Amino acid sequence: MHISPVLWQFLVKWLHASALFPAEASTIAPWMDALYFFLLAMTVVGVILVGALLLAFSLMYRKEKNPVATHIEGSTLLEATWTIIPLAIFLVCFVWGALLYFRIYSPPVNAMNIYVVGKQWMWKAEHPGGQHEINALHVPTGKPVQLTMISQDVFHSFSIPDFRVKREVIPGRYSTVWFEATTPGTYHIFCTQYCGTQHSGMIGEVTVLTPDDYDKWTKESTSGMSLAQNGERLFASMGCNACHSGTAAARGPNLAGVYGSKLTLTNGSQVLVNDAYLRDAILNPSQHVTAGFAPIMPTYQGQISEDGLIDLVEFIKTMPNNYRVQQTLVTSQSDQTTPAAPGMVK
Amino acid sequence: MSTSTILNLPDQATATIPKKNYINAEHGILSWLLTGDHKRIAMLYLVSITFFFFIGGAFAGLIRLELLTPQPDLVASDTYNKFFTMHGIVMIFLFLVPSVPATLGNFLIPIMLGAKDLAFPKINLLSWYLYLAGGTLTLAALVLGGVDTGWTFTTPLSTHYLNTHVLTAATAIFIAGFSSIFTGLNFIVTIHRMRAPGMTWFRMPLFVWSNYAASILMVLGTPVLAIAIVLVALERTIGIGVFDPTKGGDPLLFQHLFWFYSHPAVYIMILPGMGVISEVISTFSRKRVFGYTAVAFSSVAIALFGFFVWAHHMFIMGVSNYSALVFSLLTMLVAVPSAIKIFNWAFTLQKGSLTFETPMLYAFGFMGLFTIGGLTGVFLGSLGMDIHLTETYFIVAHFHFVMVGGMLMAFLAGIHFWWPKMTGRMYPESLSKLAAVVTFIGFNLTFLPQFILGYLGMPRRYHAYPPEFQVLNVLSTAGATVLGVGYMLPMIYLAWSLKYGAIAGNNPWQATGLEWQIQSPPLTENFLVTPIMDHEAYDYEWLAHKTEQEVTTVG
Amino acid sequence: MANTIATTHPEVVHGHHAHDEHVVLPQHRHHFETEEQQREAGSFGMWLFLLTEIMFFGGLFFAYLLYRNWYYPAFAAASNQLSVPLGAFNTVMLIASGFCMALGVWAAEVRKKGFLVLMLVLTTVFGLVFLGVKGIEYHEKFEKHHVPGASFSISEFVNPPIDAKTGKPTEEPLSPDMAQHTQLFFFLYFAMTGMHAFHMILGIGILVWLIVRAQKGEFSEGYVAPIENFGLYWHFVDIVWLFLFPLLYLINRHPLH
Amino acid sequence: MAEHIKHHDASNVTNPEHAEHHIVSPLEYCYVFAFLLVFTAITVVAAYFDLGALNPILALAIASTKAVVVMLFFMHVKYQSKLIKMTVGAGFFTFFVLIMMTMADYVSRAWGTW
Ligand code: HEA
Ligand code: HEA
Ligand code: CUA
Ligand SMILES: [Cu+2]
Repeated sequence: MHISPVLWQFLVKWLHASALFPAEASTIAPWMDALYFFLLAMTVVGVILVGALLLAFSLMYRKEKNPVATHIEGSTLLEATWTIIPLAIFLVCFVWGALLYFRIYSPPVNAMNIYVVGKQWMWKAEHPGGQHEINALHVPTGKPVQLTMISQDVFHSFSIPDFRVKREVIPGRYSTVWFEATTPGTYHIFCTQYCGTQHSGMIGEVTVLTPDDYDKWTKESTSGMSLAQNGERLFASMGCNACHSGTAAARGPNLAGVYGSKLTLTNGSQVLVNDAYLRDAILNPSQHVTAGFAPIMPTYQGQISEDGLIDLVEFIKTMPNNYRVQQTLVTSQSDQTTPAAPGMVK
Repeated sequence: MSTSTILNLPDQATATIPKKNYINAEHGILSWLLTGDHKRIAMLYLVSITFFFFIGGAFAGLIRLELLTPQPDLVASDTYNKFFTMHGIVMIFLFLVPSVPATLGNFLIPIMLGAKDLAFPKINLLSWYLYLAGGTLTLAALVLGGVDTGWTFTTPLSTHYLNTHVLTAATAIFIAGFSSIFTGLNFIVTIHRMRAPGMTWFRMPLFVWSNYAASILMVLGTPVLAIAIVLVALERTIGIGVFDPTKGGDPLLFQHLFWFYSHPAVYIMILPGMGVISEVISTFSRKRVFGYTAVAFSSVAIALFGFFVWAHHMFIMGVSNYSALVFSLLTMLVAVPSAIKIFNWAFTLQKGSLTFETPMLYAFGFMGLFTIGGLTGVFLGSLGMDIHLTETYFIVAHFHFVMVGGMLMAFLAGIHFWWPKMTGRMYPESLSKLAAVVTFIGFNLTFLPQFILGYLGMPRRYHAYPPEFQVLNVLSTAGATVLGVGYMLPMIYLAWSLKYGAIAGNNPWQATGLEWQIQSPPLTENFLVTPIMDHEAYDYEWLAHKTEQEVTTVG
Repeated sequence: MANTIATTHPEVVHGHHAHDEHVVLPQHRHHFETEEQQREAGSFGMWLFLLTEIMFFGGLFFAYLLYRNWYYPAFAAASNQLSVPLGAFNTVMLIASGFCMALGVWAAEVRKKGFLVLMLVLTTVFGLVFLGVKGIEYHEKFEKHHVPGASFSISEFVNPPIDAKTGKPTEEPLSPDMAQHTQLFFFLYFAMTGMHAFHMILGIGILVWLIVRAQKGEFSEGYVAPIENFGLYWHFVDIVWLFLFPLLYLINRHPLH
Repeated sequence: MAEHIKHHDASNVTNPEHAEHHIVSPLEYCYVFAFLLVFTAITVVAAYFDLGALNPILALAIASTKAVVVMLFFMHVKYQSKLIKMTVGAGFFTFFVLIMMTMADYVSRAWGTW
């Protein structure tokens, strides 16, 4: 925060120490808190105003002092005052809140992506480098982190109060949230959407590490295979490579470099290829037929888990050319460790 | 007459309860169960909603008891989930929605309009039976093993993942919904068609206005809840897929339909309470409500705008960000009419001649607590803030402030205010003042800590929580105990007063409403002669004049 | 207020005089000042009830709108499974039934007892024919495994039957994932027409009761409120069908090649 | 009917929501009946022509016209008090709020995150 950092720090630290206030552990937290203090001030002023009116009138006009009431019809001026002033204040709340909402829900382009799968009743985090965590999440300080989240069953909600971020984890649809942690330490992860019996057990810890520690952690906890490598294996074993072979005669469109591009579909509409699009195109291919191709792709609904889909999406995302695809076609030995594709995180 | 009260009771030595009144007009249990008299139906409702309030309250007690410690030690987690689900369902659908309209509204609206009954007495009775059927089914769901969906029935959780008695509870709500549709319908027709000669729209008491606004919401909103519930039931039984993402359905569609009702429902809950506050404030300041038309129209404005903001319950749940923006803006607009009301009530006190009987104390409680509750609603309506606060105890605190601090206080204000009219007897004043104060203190102790808990991030519907939240939770539980005592007291002394209370006479508060000009308890047909309204509502000069004349003619 | 027929209404014996100034027919409820007030209250109440019905069907209509936009090909193909001739025939039946109902209201207003009874009977008959045809249609869906649920089959949409004359499929084949969504169409079809049929069955129940009362001459002496109000209900049910017919049977129909 | 109109109640006449009871003639009903049948025929026939985006629009327009006619005449709305007209209006208004505002969410979801 720019407004008098010293005072702010003092206030927040003091409140936090007396357990009235959560830690400010992300870049967004001070912004959220500023709005909070504004709203709090509005409430305090409002309540004091109403309270003072009640108290003053009660003292001044109680029956002992004012035995006979004086008739007053009303006052347009006063009505207008207490229509317009609250309205103006509320509109400020709206604009301020909307700006904050923009910030929290539009990840910066350079954010590193981590996938989160929610299911009754655990969180699974999947780092692109292949690190898997359950009910835990390791992130570095000073780097924007985007979470791409999906639920395997019901609505969950991924919440880190100390970062002031939260987003619903929806069945059948990716949702995203981002943050940039500032202070190393461990913080709560809660599932805040009621999701059945063990809802209150669907908790975890996010561990914020300095960049160096984070590097160390990624090296130590890698499973040996990146998500994209898992995806590649799936790509071959599900037979995707038969059609999406990248050759001129292929029956399916070439997937290399497709991520982030604009596609024209058979029905003439243009779409941006992002994670959500890729996932949907695998599950409901007939609604996403690229122009020039026949709707022959079978649906994979119910055949791939959300984790598998994430692997595939990550594979397609990081596929610069069709070299690996052709390799898999030739050797069909996709399960051997392969050198990581360039551009992949760790 | 003491200078600190307007209470004006007849001479207790000679006073009697009128020989003929609606209570003793007929005898026997059947004469109650088959009655068409709106006043008797109101009493039936009063008894039944009180019963359900204590059921809901018992669950609240169990919730707070479990949350005394961070560990999940009192009950298993699915039992806890059933607790808050039953607490929510019972409190909302079986207590708060029917509370003021079905008891006080039923009793008073025809009288305030100068009519002999509601337009459709049989439908009114039917409403009560539907309510009872809904209540019985809820109890059945409870006895059979409970439900654990939460009162919001979120799909696909409720449709595919829970094997508790969702269907029973859903049917219960469906039926109770029709009870409230019929109540609303009855009120609207009565208000349009049954007004006494001279009772123009702008001579109606504000209580009638706010019930009218609430009725519109009941009639137009509740059917959407009904269809949403039918779809949930079909999804559960035959797996139709409208809410099932694996079959191409959209689970959020349910929430759109649910909140299309349930947001207006919160105004169904608060508006009649606001009506009570208007009556009480006016009576105890001996003045017409400041800005009568503004207060009347703000009720209608709340009802109208109430239909445009439902998606503020879904801000982070996957609605498009654009529509979140629109709904947030509209949420800010809907908050304004409530502010208008609060300030008009406050200025009603100005230059009044105030006394502080129990109903007035509750009304003051309402104003303070509703202001806090309402303004914290603005926190939630502010998009960015809602991200952090949604689904935490902040929300729990918000809605208890408006529903318990606001509406329940208003309900108690109304019950005390009209108790002499309904029963012919006064409640004991000092005990009731004590109860009001205890309730106020207990309430704040219970729910203020929850705001802090919410900002700290404690999620709602949690059976166990991290130990650092314990202190505030202990405070909250302690408060709930005090609050429980505060609610038990009226139960006891009101029952006591039925037999031993002072005889109230026609108009103990010297209030202006038509209901105060007839005997207490009223006759079955309310008025011997159809009244002719020739003055504004809250015209204390008219009342003084009338009293003077009565004194001269009698004396 | 010229009229001064003293009341002998059983419920107002405890002699208050408010009623003495008004005509009191036997069906006049004591809490209304005038019979006219009662009639207007009744019809207003009925209208409010219809409002709730609009909102009730509104939820279903919205679900239809949403999924039709999402899964247009599936909805088009599934809609083509419905028989337009049967649907159109049923539309005519309902319109005829509504027409008879309207005439029935008129008959009651001008106090023609015989005609009223006849019209009510015709209304019922047309309504029953509608339900019968609906039953036939439901039965066909059942045979073709188009009832959503475990036995639902998408084979007809994935491999449409070949037209003997042209040698081409009668329909564009759907891919399996899209074909799955025909189930949503059929569910909405059953939910909407089922809810509609349910209202009709209720209505026919009431009609039978009204016929019996009309036969006794209860509605041909100036007391027409029940007939009028039931008419409102019946026409409302018609209106729902007027939308269901194009939405379910026609809107997705593309000219067959 | 005609009989009790002359016992018009003074207290009720002051009620602006009151309208005279109007009896619609059978002939009028016959016109309406014919109108509905003709429009049913049109809508069925129109469905077999490929009009592109106009197909659903036309079908809904015809359905709405028919519904309005039924309401105005069979249901006597044309001869009812303002109150009843407003009631009908309120119903459709709320219905449109439900449809439009919900649809707004679904439509704008496709616009991307922001
Ligand atoms: C009686 C019930 C009631 C009432 C009246 C309200 C009133 C309001 N509510 Fe509340 N609400 C609930 C019951 C109620 N609510 C419930 C039960 C839930 C949770 C449901 C669940 O998930 O289980 C909820 C949840 C809820 C949410 C969703 C949160 C979430 O899930 O993320 C939101 C968001 O916008 C919200 C907002 C509001 C607003 C803006 C008002 C406004 O109408 C408030 C207006 C009032 C005022 C603003 C106070 C008066 C103003 C003044 C005196 C002016 C003061 C002076 C100055 C401005 C200086 N409420
Ligand atoms: C009208 C509505 C209403 C009312 C009056 C109340 C009243 C109270 N509520 Fe409730 N509450 C809701 C509506 C209401 N609530 C809703 C809608 C939810 C959300 C549910 C959901 O998430 O789905 C909720 C949820 C809710 C929670 C959150 C649970 C969770 O998320 O995990 C809590 C926790 O403190 C709580 C507490 C209380 C308390 C202490 C009271 C007190 O005011 C109650 C005081 C009354 C008494 C204490 C009764 C006195 C009677 C006795 C003492 C007799 C005892 C008898 C026996 C024990 C046999 N409520
Ligand atoms: Cu997952 Cu709560
Ligand atoms: Cu709301």
